[in-house]
Amino acid sequence: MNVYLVALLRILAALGLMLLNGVVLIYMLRKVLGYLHVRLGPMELGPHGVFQTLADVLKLLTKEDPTPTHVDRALYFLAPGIVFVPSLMAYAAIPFTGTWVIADLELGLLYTFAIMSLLPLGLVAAGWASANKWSLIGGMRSVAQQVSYEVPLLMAALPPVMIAGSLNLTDIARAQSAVWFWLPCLPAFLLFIVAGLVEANQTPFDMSEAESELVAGFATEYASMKFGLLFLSEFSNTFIFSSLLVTLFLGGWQVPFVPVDALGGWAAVVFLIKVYLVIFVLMWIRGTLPRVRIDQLLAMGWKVLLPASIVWVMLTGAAVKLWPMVFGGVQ
Amino acid sequence: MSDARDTVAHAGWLTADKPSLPDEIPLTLKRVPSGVDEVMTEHLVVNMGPQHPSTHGVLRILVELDGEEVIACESVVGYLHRGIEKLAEHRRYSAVGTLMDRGDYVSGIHNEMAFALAAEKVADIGVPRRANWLRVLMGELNRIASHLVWYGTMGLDTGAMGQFLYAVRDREDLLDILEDVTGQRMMFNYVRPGGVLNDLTPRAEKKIRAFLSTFDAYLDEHHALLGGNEIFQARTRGIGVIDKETAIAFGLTGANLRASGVSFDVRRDRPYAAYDEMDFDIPVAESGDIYARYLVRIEEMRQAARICRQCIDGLPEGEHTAKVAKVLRPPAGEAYAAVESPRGELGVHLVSDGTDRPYRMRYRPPALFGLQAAEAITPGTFLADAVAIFGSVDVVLGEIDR
Amino acid sequence: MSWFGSGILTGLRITMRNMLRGPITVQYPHEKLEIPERARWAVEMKPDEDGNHKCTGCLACEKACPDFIIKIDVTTAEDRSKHIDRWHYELGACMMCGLCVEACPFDAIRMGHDYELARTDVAELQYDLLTDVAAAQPKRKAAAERPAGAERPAPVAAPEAAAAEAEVEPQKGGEQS
Amino acid sequence: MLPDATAIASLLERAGIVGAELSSEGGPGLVVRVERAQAGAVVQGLKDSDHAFVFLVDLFGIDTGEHVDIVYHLRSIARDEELFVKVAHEYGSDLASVWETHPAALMPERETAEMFGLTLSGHPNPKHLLLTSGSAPMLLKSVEIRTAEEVRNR
Repeated sequence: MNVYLVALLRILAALGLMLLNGVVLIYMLRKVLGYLHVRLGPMELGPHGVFQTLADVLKLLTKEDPTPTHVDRALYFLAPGIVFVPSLMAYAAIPFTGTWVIADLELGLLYTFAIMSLLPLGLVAAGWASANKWSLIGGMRSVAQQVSYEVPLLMAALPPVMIAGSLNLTDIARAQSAVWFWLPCLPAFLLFIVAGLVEANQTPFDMSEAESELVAGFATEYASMKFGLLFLSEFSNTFIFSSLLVTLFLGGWQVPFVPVDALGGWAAVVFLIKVYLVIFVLMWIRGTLPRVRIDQLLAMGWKVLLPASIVWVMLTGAAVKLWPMVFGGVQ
Repeated sequence: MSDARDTVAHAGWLTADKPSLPDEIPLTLKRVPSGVDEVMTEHLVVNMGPQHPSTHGVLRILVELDGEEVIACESVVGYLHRGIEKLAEHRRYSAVGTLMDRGDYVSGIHNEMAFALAAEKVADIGVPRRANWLRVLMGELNRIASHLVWYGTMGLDTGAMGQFLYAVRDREDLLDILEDVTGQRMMFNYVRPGGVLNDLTPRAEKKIRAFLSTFDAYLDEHHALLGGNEIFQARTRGIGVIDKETAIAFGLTGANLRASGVSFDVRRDRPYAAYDEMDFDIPVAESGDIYARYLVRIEEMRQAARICRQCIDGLPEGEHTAKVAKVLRPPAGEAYAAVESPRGELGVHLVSDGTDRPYRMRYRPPALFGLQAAEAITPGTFLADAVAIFGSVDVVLGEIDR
Repeated sequence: MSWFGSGILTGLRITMRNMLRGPITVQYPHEKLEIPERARWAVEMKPDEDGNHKCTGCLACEKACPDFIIKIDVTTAEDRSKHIDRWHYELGACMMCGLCVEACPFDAIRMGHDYELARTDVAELQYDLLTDVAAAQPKRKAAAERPAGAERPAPVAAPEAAAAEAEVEPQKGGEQS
Repeated sequence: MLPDATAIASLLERAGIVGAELSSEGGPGLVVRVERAQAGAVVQGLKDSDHAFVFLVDLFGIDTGEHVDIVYHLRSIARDEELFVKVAHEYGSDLASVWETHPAALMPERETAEMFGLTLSGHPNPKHLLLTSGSAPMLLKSVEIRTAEEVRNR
């Protein structure tokens, strides 16, 4: 088949996956938060309100899109794209099964992190261009928190890489056929969850939106589909973070006591179930916890998470090197 | 810009009213040196409110920010001003209760009670014992409802969401009870000079007992969910400290004053209705921070439930209202009556000139004094703290603006 | 409560417990709650057994209303019989305090239980409860049936007297009977 | 509760206040009526005295028809006593701020000044509190609001 056609199909697949994911995740968020808060969530449109999100997408698409007077026009229109495109690109390296991956990159993990680190650029652009003080504070906060937490996040992702000996996400998932890495790398697992919550802008650390303080943060001045893109990319980031967590620590598409490739296409279902369970936990956290303060967040990042992750990387490195020496090449 | 007065002038505010600026920097707007002025940074003046997710109604707070730090803040109120004090001068004594309800709309029973007590003092009306007990019962149920709203919005201010819905769920039961007895859910018009409007219904009594049997467990759950949370503690312990002297100087009352270590409660120190017959504790905390105010209010809810239990078990027989003339014409005189509303000492200073309408009714809004104190202690904290501080002193704009 | 993080986990447990308790929502247009007996909504006429209104046009409610939203136009004929031209009520400004119902000496009005009072047209928020009807003759029976303890039963012979009494009642002090 | 009138009288005398009238008949409690010029000194003196009236419960005005009475409602936490200080002000006259003695007076003073048409002196932030600037002093008896008929016919 034509190589360009395949590439195009893959891009379309990623786009479709992202949009579908957004729709499903928004519905899921509403339902999960609803039930957590002893209420029902959307109920009117379709059975149990399943078409509510579609209706909202339609609403966002058809809404009037006013542009505030003093915005920096170029950036204002560009910013949702700057936010949206990286979170779309990040889908590329995620292995849904051993073979189903949009682009099986040798440096998949590095690629994903590199792409995700473009996000704050879009957020600060949105905050700056909106000519709104709340947006500006929100944008600044997002840069501060994402820059400080990228290092702990990477550090926390290193132990699985060291054990698996590869930066390819498929290889890392495959390496967990014996034991899922969350158990041997428990501290790294927890650090990754915390840092990932910050990176994905999730509730105890959703500083840049911080509804009760900053109205809606960087998204305050956005309306209609521009807001939709910001919103969608946020859900997509949550999905990517959860996929990374599953791939790095929770065995990827594998099921315990089943050979790695025995499931075939069903492995993708297993993977998605795992990811959605992680997302459910994130929503559960979101429905429960208060928000930390920005200075506490940054202090925690630099003073606790970074040293802890460095120490753990050193310990893992030592263990990975010492293990074959002691037990004679089990690895 | 150099100081807080410039904040105001910068925003173009003061000039309309007063051409000249005061020379001295106000105590309430004290300036905290930032240390970055040499690099020509500019402070950000933001308007929090009147439409902002966390200003509890239509409060507007003018905040000068240095990065995330609050340099000065000034609250602007009056958006909800309806002139209750003036309107009361044109209403019969029986109709003023409807205005009082709309003052502090979260705890209407207390507002009505304050006015009814003042009117009874002026007109020298005796109240039947059952009416007093009913007032206490309804007042304490209303206090729980009001504190639950405070608890919920305090969580929202710090970013949590779940506990607000749980608090509202419990408040719903209370509003059902109040609706059953009084006829409406918030604008009760229930406590009248001379007694109360209606007696308890059997259905309401059953509901109250059912509520009280489960409330303590739910309250423990509420407390564990928010107060036990480490993040909430990190956000509130040692933040927004109002020390004893400041609290007294700014006229704080109620839970805010008691959280600063002053044990003053109108219910105990100036007993009204049937509070001298009740057995309850007054929680007092020493630290004066947000967490102390939180703990005091949680404990007050527990004590309120305890008082309700005593009321419902020992409700005396008798009339629920004294025989009062349809059109009340108290003799000329003056009276001050105060109740312990959920926000503090809610006083009504009533002047009668012998006609059927009050000559002057002064409504002492406890939340106004809380707002002043919050405004005074906020500079020097972070923006997120400012939200929590203004939430913690429990401002209700209906009461502040009247 | 000893180690860091236990409060967070307790909180997560509590939210999960509440989730398992199930929703408490009432899906309003499809399900409706029962309205308590004493609930106060819009003012409406309270008919007697024969379906006739009981309003005598004494204007006690008009004087009692703190919002001045009740306006009753009454014409008195030669033989002192009364005719109610219109009994005007402004729902949009009513705060449903119930003072008019308490003031009525003939039990002629009540607070309704219909709470779906939204209208699509502002003009519909004020309407006449009665138009162009003869005022009812005051009945002692109805006056005696009024709930005990609310006010003293009104010993009235004529509607004017009731109105006058409501207006000039002197206040003598606490033990007024 | 009700402080001893003679003790308060001697206390005021020691503080150098002359012409203070004390009465507790027909009022909300013990009422001390003083001259306008002495209001600040009286409030300060009461705060510094051994009765320690450190708590300003409320500050408001009453339009008596001839003048505006400004009422300082003071409370002593230590002795559990309450006191009302009344000061007569001419219409449109100057209300001297007591915020340095009682910071609690900051907002009530602004409100009282605008509601009774007084000017505020010595106040750090003498703006309107509740009304928009240019509104009539609402709580003066001479300021009319709509009558019942006007409301009905609006």
